[in-house]
Amino acid sequence: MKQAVLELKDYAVSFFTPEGEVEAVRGVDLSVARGEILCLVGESGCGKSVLCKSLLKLLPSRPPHNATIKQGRVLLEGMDITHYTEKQMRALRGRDVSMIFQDPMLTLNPTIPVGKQIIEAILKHSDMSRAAARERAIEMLELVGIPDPEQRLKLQPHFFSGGMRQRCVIAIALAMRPKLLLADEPTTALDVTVETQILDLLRELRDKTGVSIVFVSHDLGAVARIADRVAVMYAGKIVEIGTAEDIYYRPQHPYTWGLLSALPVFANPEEELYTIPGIPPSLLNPPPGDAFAERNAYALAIDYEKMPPMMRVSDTHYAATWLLDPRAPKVKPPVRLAERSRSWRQKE
Amino acid sequence: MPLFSMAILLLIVLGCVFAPLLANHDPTDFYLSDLNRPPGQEFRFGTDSLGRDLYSMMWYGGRVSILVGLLGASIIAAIGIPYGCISGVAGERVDFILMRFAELCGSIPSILFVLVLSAAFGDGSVVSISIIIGITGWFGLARIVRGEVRQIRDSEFILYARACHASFPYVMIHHLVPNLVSAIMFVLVSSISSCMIMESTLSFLGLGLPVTTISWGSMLSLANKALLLDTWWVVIFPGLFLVTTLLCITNIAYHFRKEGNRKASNL
Amino acid sequence: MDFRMSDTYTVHAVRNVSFSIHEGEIFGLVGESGSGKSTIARLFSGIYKPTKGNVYYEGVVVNGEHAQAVQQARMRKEVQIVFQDSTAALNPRMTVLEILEEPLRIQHLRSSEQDCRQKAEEVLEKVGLRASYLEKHPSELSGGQCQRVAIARTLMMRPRLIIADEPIASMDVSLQAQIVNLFRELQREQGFSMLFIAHDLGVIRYLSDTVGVMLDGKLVEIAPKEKLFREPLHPYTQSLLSAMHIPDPIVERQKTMYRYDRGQVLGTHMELHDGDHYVLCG
Amino acid sequence: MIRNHWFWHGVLRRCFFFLLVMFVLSIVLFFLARMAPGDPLQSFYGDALEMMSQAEQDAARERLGLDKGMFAQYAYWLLNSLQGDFGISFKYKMPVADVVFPLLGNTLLLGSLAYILVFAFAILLAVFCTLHEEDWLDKTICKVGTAAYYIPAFWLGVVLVLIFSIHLGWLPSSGAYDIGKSEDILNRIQHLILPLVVMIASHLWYYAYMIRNKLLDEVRRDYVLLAKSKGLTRREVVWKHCLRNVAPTIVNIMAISIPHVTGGTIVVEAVFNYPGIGNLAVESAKYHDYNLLMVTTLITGALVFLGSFVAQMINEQIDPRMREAGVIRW
Amino acid sequence: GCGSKEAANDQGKADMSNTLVYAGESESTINPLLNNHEELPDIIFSGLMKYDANGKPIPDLAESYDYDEAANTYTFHLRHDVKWHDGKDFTADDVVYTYKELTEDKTLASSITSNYEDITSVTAPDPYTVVIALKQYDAAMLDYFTMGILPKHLLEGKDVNTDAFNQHPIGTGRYKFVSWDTAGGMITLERNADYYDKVPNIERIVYKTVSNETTKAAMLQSGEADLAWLNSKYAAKFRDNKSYKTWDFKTADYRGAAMDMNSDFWKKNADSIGVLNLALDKKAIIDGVLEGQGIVAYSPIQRNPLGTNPEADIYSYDLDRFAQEMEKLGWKKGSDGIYERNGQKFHFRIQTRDYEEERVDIANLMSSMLKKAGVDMEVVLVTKFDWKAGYDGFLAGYATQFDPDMIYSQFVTNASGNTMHYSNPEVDQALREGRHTKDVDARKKIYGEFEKIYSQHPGILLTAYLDGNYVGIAGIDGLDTTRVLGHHSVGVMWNIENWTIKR
Ligand SMILES: Nc1ncnc2c1ncn2[C@@H]1O[C@H](COP(=O)(O)OP(=O)(O)OP(=O)(O)O)[C@@H](O)[C@H]1O
Ligand SMILES: Nc1ncnc2c1ncn2[C@@H]1O[C@H](COP(=O)(O)OP(=O)(O)OP(=O)(O)O)[C@@H](O)[C@H]1O
Ligand SMILES: [Mg+2]
Ligand SMILES: [Mg+2]
Repeated sequence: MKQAVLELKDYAVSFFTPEGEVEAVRGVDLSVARGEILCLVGESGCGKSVLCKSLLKLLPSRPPHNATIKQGRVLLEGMDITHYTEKQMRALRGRDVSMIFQDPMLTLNPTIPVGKQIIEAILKHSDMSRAAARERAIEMLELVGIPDPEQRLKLQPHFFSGGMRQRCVIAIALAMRPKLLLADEPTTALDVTVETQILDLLRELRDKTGVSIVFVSHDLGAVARIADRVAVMYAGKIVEIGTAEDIYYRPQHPYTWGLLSALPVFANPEEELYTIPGIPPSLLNPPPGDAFAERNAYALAIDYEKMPPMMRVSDTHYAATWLLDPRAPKVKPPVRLAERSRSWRQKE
Repeated sequence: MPLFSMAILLLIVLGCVFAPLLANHDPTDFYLSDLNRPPGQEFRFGTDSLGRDLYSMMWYGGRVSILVGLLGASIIAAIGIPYGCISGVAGERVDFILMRFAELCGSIPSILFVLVLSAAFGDGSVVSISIIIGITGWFGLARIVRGEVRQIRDSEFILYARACHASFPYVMIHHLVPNLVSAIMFVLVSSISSCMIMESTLSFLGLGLPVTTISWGSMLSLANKALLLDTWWVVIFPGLFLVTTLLCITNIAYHFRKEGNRKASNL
Repeated sequence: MDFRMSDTYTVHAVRNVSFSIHEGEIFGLVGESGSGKSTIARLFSGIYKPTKGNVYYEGVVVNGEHAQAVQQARMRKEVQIVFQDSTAALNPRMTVLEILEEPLRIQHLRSSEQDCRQKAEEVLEKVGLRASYLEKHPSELSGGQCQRVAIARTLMMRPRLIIADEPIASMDVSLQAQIVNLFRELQREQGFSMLFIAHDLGVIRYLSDTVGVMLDGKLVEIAPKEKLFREPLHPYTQSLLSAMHIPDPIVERQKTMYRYDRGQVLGTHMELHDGDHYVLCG
Repeated sequence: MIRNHWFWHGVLRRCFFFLLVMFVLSIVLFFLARMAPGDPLQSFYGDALEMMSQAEQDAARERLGLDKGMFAQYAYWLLNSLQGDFGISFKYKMPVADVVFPLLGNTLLLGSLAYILVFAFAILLAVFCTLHEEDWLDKTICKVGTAAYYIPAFWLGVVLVLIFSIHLGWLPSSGAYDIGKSEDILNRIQHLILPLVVMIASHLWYYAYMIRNKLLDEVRRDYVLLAKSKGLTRREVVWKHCLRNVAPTIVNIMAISIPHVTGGTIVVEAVFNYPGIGNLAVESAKYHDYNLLMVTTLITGALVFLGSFVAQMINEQIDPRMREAGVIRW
Repeated sequence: GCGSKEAANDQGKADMSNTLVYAGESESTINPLLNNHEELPDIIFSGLMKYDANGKPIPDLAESYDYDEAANTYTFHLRHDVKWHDGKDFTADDVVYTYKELTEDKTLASSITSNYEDITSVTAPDPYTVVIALKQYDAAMLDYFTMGILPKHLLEGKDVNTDAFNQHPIGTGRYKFVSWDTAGGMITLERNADYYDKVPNIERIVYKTVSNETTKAAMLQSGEADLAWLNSKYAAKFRDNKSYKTWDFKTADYRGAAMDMNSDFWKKNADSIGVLNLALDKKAIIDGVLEGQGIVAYSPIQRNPLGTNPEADIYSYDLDRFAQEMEKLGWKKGSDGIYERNGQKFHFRIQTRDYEEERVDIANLMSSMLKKAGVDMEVVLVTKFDWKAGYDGFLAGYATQFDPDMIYSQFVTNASGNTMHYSNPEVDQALREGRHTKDVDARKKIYGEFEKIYSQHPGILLTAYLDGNYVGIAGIDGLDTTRVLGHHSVGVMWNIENWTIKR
């Protein structure tokens, strides 16, 4: 296996709020290899954004939102950055690790010309001259596929369409050739055609620059297009991780089943869409056992008591469910899901 | 809960309401044998250079000042908020005209307004002076309200109300104002103070309340004289009461403005 | 529909759009971002006034000089709108009860405290929320719950037409499924018509009866769902369908998106292709 | 090019409106001033008015141009003013321009310095509070600032004079400069320190607090995250990004504050016996010195309107979104 | 103003050692015709006559004068050595011009013109002789001839009211006007080296225009001014301080509530003004407000050598007597403790100018004392007196420091300064007689009689005569307190040529 760019070991992040401790990330083990695109999927509020932001230490660290890394370690290219100070982190941000956020309308500063926002990122980490930085910025805009970069450099984000704005954000993120790009739902606010373009762009950039990407999304369709590996998160934990094929064709965790079943793409209009029953657990006082147990049709008694460990399915594929325990009764994935997988492959 | 502020404010307000019970001297009387007495047994806050008992004046003066402050600020709010809301939601042209009008009024010296208005309601009562102060003081608030309204006027909850054909007053009362309050609270509260101070300035200029009406503002203007006479108590007490009262009001107002769950700073 | 942006230039947000929504029909509207979908939704709900052309409700003009007040008033009551960002569509200073009462209050239909409360409880139950939510503020609710409240609010008025402007765009898969189910259920139960705007073609295909495709302020294609998905005619529609994601890594990775050339795709007039399939040509 | 063209178009349009507004203001003032009770002849003649016979009074009125109908008077005033003749001041018995212009410089100096300093400090303070949001530092500044803001200006002025001129003897208590030192900048600054401190103290927090609140909203926006993820420091983010975005608000606040700050000079001029047009404006209103009143007020009015036009133009340059008008018609 | 720049440069070089910085009131014009009770016109201009230490008129611009009793004409023989500050010669034409202006210009914004009503003609038979003819003998006329003379060559044909001359005066007096720096709030004067009489010691006077009493005191304390007139409370602060000197001048300046006899209230109730004196503890007011710097007032010419008739002092503080008298007059106390008569409350409103603290304090104290006795005197602060606004009176201050005839214009029916519309035939009679009598003893008797008559039916509720407290740095010498000063303690500079200053 290639060397890991990012490695998380038993990583946990909590918010110490006046109401109590919110355990947003609860013991995550993860590694991202060089040039790999890892997708994080999971429903809203499961801790995907917190995970990404905490890696860059961008979470609010003052009361009343004390975010702290409760346990675990973060290794960036083998270097332990868990306890880096704000100053040390600043040196990393943008140079080694970059981040893209969900809404390009909101993440670009509306009053500053796009070019300046890129140049700023470049100048922060190198002692290039302003002119050289400008050249670099133009180069970056070209790279992300913006026509006429020289003219557009001077324009404020207001004059760009949504897709172009997101390209600009990507250009900013990649301006210093970081090793790791954290993309937190970068396409959710865009329409399908633009989304596809951005996805392809990210893939292409990975190929060209060798950047590793952590791609967060809850759109399983988009993930399918871009992912090398997929990690499914639920209530602050990774419940299943594997290559894209593993997750889409051989899902093991009941939650993954639920997610895939709920997709409307091939649903029969005559029947209801499948929904996962119940609501996600509060992370303020997470249940002791498997957080998904309550919504899980296949829950075992032990699910309510003890958290399932990561169980190996194959070399690349792990899932945290007691169903994989040798002692557990054998359950088949939902019929519908199985049928659907079959039908996809037929189409192919 | 700002219990401390509430307690102090309550004390002051009760003191003013029950001024006749608390006061141990006639606030309008001149005790000519006791000029410039420092605070002591008989004159608890001392006397000024004409022998007036500051302690008694304080409670009676508070009545007038607090009344003028609250009444004036209410009038300012009652004019400024709807005006700002109308201007904020109006089209470009109407907005332009309304704002230029407010600026026009704002650039005319308030003294002139007061002269004209006091001829209209010139009975020199507390209420009429509050009205005058209110009428001449709403322009700034209107502009700030307008700015805030512009930010929220295209919010979807307002669009929904519009889609249901809600009238402008409805939208203003149910949607605009509640969402404005925290943004303009400081301006509102500070207009209480500016009303109180305006009253004192006006009295001092002979345009306000009759000299025999005591207010904190008129007591403050005594400070001017007292400073050179080394009678610190004449200087300190009215200022202390005024600032304390205003701080308490501010504190309490801030508590009740229902700061919508503010998300965490990204900084 | 034009937007005047200062005096300097005008945005033609929507041009020459005509379509109709039939009784009990779900009309799905898809299109590029910024193509004018929301503008159409707002035109329908009376928030914007068209600069040209007319909006008809049950065959009667409801805008401009010839509008009939009675019909307009009826439309106000019977057309309800649901927005994309449900948290923004609910006044953060109001409780759920107040929010639900609002349409009644505005239309002066609010009878008694008791009735209202009861009605609100009923409606909440329909969208799957407990009565205990009545006293809560939107900030205490999750996104999905907020959207349910927004939908409940429309139901307070017995709507004949619901305009849903990307009501599920900001949700995750399982929530989307819940809301889509809810819409479908309610629509079946109450028989209202619906204009459903979405980006996700999967949802459109699942939910709607007729689909309209928009590009640059124009409707480029209207067809019954099956026809459109089977046989897209307009290049943009084709491109859109080709971009539709399929949750299958192998298929997805190999699929290439059909790119269209903007200059060529826009036409000037709608043409009937066959039966009820219209496409922009010219 | 096109932008430039529209820019000048905007300037021209605003100039036109400016003139229109000044015209309206002059009308309003003219009639308002004459509605105020009191006889302008009294200002001119003082107690001598009493002994004048009716015929003499009428003659005097005629000479002062007070006999004609109001509209005629206004037309007369307007015609003369357009030629630069603003009439004579009744109280000072000399041409208004001679009364006002020597003092204008003083007030402009005091006012503009105070204005600049108030906003410079307000921004500094606001940024500082934002960087330390909810810290004890921020909280203390908020409390102290509010308390300071509530202290009446005239009261503070007197206290400062007592301390710094009388007891310590460090700074002069009054005037704009010492005898024969009108050109001496240091001397002028010395005289400006106390007035400026009072002006700043009595305005600073109001604006600092408004800007602080705007900034606090701003640092909750998402672009802050992007900026930080580029590696910018907190301070850089606030100074380079957030502040720029609240600039339109600050500029607006600055425009609104012009009458507020010029109003502040009135009190300060009185307390520090600083010769300026603030006092003049009040006097002219009190003494029915119509011509003087018109000029002093029109100057303030012009500042207010210019300020607000400039603010709009600046904002449109800073933020292109400002050019858009809302579309929902009410 | 113009000229201030060069002046400033000059001053920048000059040292301040022989300069007096005087903190005075704010000024709008310097013209003896327009503002007759201020310091500056007095030292920049000079009149035909001037006052000596005791307030007696003696020749000034005139070397001597003759009076022709039969023809009622004064003939002034002018000095030949007088030059205007601009170097032009002073001649009889200037005098003629000035008096013509004063007597013939009906638009003149001056309150003293009625003093000159008796003048029938002013002529100049030769450049150094002026003949002024009167209708009849006027005892005060010599006093009035102290009025400063204006230069004809600068003013003829111009509007004296508004000419720029008023801000750039050229006179014949002891000090020359140098510059008026409005932006700096100061007027600079320089001694007139060509003065025909004693040239002053102090080289330069800087008159700072200050609008506020506190500021004057503060300036004195911080060393920004050398001399100022302060109110008694502020002056008291400087008394024990070795670096300051205090001069307490007597003044003829009284304070009292003058009633407007034309008001509805006093038309009906004029008989009840005098009795109010009984309810006023004037001594307490003087001690309270004035730190004892003043005397109880009972007559409007009490500080005048021809006045002060003790028989006129008929009211002393006595509340019992007050009650009795009120009953006699038919007043009954109402339920609120305020007297009523014929269904009307004893309530009247007096306007009080706000710019002088002592006035306001005195008015307030009077009001409070009357209130206790059952009379409601409402005090309304105003910026300037408004005679048409329907007040029942005003807080008056007036001084008769020179000839007692100065009160003529106040008390004679329809006279120019009779703002209270006082009218009493006996008073008219007495004052006319006093004006036209020559013999001093006879006049003293007449004015004594006036005081008695007047005190029976006063129009002014007199309260106190104020003393004039001047405070200056210890290095100032030469102020002479023999002179009784006028309204607002004006006249302190009467012997300014003798003053010296050492820093
Ligand atoms: N500042 C905060 N204070 C307290 N709790 C927080 C804070 N920010 C996030 N959380 C909690 O952390 C959990 C994870 O949030 P996060 O934003 O990572 O979810 P997410 O997976 O990114 O969801 P989405 O798909 O909606 O973006 C949530 O339950 C949320 O309530
Ligand atoms: N308030 C407005 N003022 C000016 N232009 C506007 C306004 N709202 C929308 N527009 C413009 O009108 C066009 C159509 O916008 P609309 O919001 O209807 O698009 P949309 O299809 O709903 O896009 P999305 O999918 O992003 O919601 C866009 O070009 C937009 O810039
Ligand atoms: Mg997220
Ligand atoms: Mg939209």
